[in-house]
Amino acid sequence: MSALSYEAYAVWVPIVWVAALVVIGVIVLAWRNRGQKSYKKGTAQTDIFLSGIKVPPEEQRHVKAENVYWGFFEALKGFYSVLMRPHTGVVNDYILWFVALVAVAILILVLGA
Amino acid sequence: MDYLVTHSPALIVALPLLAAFAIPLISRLGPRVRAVLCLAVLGLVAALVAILAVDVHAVGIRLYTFGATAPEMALPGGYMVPVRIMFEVDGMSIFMGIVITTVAVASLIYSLQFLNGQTGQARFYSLMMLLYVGMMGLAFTGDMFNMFVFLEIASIAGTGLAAYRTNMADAVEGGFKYIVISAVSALMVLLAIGILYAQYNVLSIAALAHYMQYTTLDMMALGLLAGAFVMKLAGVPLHMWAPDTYTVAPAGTTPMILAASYTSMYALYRITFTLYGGHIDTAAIGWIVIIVGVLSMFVGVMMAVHQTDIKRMMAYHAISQGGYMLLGVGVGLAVIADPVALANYGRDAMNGGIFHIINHVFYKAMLFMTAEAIFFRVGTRDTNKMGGLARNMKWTAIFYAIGALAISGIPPFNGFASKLLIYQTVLSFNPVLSVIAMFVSLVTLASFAKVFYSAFTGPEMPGYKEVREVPKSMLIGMGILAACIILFGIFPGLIVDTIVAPATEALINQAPYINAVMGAAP
Amino acid sequence: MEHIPLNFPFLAAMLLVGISLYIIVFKRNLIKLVMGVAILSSAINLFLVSLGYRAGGVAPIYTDAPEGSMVLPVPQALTLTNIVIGVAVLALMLTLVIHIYRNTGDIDSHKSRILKG
Amino acid sequence: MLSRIVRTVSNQLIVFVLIFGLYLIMHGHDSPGGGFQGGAVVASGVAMLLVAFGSGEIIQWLHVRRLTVVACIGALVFIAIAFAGTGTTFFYNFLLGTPIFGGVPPPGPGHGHVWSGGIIPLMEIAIGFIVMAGLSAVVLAMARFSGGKEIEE
Amino acid sequence: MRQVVGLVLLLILVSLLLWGVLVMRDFGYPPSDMDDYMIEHAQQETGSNNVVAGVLLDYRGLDTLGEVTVLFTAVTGVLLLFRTLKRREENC
Repeated sequence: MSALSYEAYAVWVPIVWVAALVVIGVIVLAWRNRGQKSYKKGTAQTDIFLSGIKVPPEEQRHVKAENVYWGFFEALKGFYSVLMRPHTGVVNDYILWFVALVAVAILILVLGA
Repeated sequence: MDYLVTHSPALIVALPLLAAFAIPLISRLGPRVRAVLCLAVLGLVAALVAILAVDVHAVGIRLYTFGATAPEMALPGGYMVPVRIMFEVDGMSIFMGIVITTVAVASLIYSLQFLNGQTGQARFYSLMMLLYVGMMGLAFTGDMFNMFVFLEIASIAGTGLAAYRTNMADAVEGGFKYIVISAVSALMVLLAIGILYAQYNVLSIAALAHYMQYTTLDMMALGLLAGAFVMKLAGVPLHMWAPDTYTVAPAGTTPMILAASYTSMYALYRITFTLYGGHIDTAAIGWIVIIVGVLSMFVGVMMAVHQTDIKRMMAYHAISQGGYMLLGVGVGLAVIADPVALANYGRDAMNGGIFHIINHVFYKAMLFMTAEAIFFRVGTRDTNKMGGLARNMKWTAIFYAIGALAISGIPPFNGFASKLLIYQTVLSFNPVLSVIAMFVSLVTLASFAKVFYSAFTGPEMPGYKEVREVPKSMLIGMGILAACIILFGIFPGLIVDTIVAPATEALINQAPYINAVMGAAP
Repeated sequence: MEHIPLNFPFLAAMLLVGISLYIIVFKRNLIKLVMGVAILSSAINLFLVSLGYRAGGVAPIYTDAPEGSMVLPVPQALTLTNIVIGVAVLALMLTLVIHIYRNTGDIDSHKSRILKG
Repeated sequence: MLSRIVRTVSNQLIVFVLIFGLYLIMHGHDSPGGGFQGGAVVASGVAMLLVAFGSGEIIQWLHVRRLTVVACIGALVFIAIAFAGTGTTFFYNFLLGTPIFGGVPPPGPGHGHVWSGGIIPLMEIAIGFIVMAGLSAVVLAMARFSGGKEIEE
Repeated sequence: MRQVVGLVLLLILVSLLLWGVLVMRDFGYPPSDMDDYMIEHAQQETGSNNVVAGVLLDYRGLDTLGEVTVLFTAVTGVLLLFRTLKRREENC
């Protein structure tokens, strides 16, 4: 058994981190309590204002999963079309990749030996 | 007690096998009896694994020869070649045993209420036990052909479970893909075993390592074995079956199939380190492992961000996290011939890679369980259709959040503990790799945040107002794993010292493994 | 028995491995794919059992028949094991093909792919 | 269902197939044969009946459920014999030298006898039951399912 | 394109395997330490005249247990997949 683990990297002392998290939480809560007390639910104060356009009902306001990070995927369109091409879902292709990798691996190992 | 310690390697495999054979008969007495039997057997086996772990960590390698006059008698009297099958349990084997047993217990508890009212339960539990037997046998065995047999048991049982929902076209398709790639890779393993047997006329791993001449044919066998096991552990570019199969497998079994693929990773390590250890060009092999690892990390995570199917996204993350393990152990393998680098960072890199196995299996198993809990109540895996589920499924949302933070490497959860080891050590080896690893972690967090945002938060969707929390047994199954995640995150040093370091030591130092069998031979 | 030049049985087994891999990679019919896996299994059985052959050997069973040096018994045991495993895998594969046909009405591997990307 | 000739012949032939299969199972330890081979022969007999009579008639007296029970009992007997050796080691041949199956054949060539082999003949019988019941169940379920009917749970 | 690349890689793999078995030891002259022990001792240690049966059920008994388990697993799996589904399950 070796003497290693986390003493060599004294970045990670979990108890300290947990304590730090608790302290941060307390500070956040304290900050929150300093907020304005005159805020009232259910009045015009909490209504959504969308430049005068009629606000859609609640169910339609939800951003769907495929729309999250839309810009990211739009920017990387070329990359993703390359990445998607091998993922054909055909079982023959899976075995073809296997044959290819084994052929290359054996070639490397045999030539290296 | 002495009896238990001596015979525990055999009993750990044989008792669940006995239960698997008995379950179709026992279930005639009712589902309650069957559940009690399953839990009792797995509990007993878990106790045996604990006993064996203590023994292995105290004494060293535990040898069990089947059918000999004494368990330690590997070589027949005055003879230099082992003729019988033996189990050799060292630090790495027992580490895998602990991982598999914990996941199996959690999955079984989770399945108890998940399956209520469905047909074919008796055979389902039987196959679950058989899958457990296959994985444990693969982790414990010291014989090449026996490894092949247990690999097949695990594959066939996994296929039966993955295709459980036969009325769904995708489930059957995922099962078929799994059995095809398992059959082909297992037969390639058998071909490699045949090539090795042709030259040395032995089948025991220790004896093969003892007699190994490192000829061209041996290298060919190494290529076949490595290709087959990389296929089974879903490393890029042989990963494409994994999302298909993980996605369709029913709840309790996805973690088990996941654990089965990491058992194949164990087999890969066993072969590269123990069977071929020491003499091959370790730097080259190590770099191959590192490249496969980095590719897995990158491609897996980039594919995962794109997914909208919740289980498919998690499956791609499983591939990506597998890359971290390969990266850590690959760095160790690349510098194994250099004692200074090994002491400086190689050993810790391997610790990180191996520690990541147990961490990843735990949180990914829990994440799969939460995904299946959503499927259980909502009836879909498509995240586009979900929304506001946290209002009614509070515990599931909490467990999902714990798992998501753990997989992204946020302190104080266990994912951070192992990822920190990997980042630090890989930084000393090659800074670029470390940066890639951190970037992958970032994208991981982004993709899990996306699913958390679109599935759990937001307004209640009209169809899901009546959704309730999942039954208790499912929550208990997830809770066990969540407790492990938090504990491992808070006491990482303890875990690394007690179970991970012996595993690393067992991999780096192959001599004890060989001497346990071939000690008497010249 | 004379010395046999070139390892013909081994070569035959490896050719069968190649043929079966060709079938698995290029045939789109799932039944043919299953047959390819069966041929691969048989090819490896042939390889294993020819590993154990000893020139002029007899079957490894003690009988009243005339003696000779026996061929190796272990490859025969391994082959027997692999035959049974092959049967098991084949049964499961065919079951799944039946289900794929029932669910999608097709056994073309390029058409029945719901899971991709 | 095939013609009357096929049905009559297979009805007579099944007896010989069964006897041959049981012979292979019983004599596995001293002549070519064994549990797997004998069990497969018996299961092929069941397949022959299935072809001759059709699955509708066979299923009336050969239930999949009963076959499963036979296979389970065979497997349990097999592993129980292996467990019985744990006094020394798992799979230890503890019956060798005892009155039951304990005979040790003289070294060198010679015809063996049935009462030798220790646990081997017992295990061969257990394997024979698993294989014949298991393969028959698979063939029966496949025939039943491809005929459009599912097996009973 | 896929056909050509696949065929070339397949040919590389097969030719490597063929070359490998050509340079392997001669057919019919195997090294036989382990097997000679079994041939010599099978009658005394296992009590069976059929050495293959002795290997299968005594020296390598665990493999046979695994083999039986594989068969049992396959039978269980096939019967699980051919089960009758209830109406409730069909819907989800």
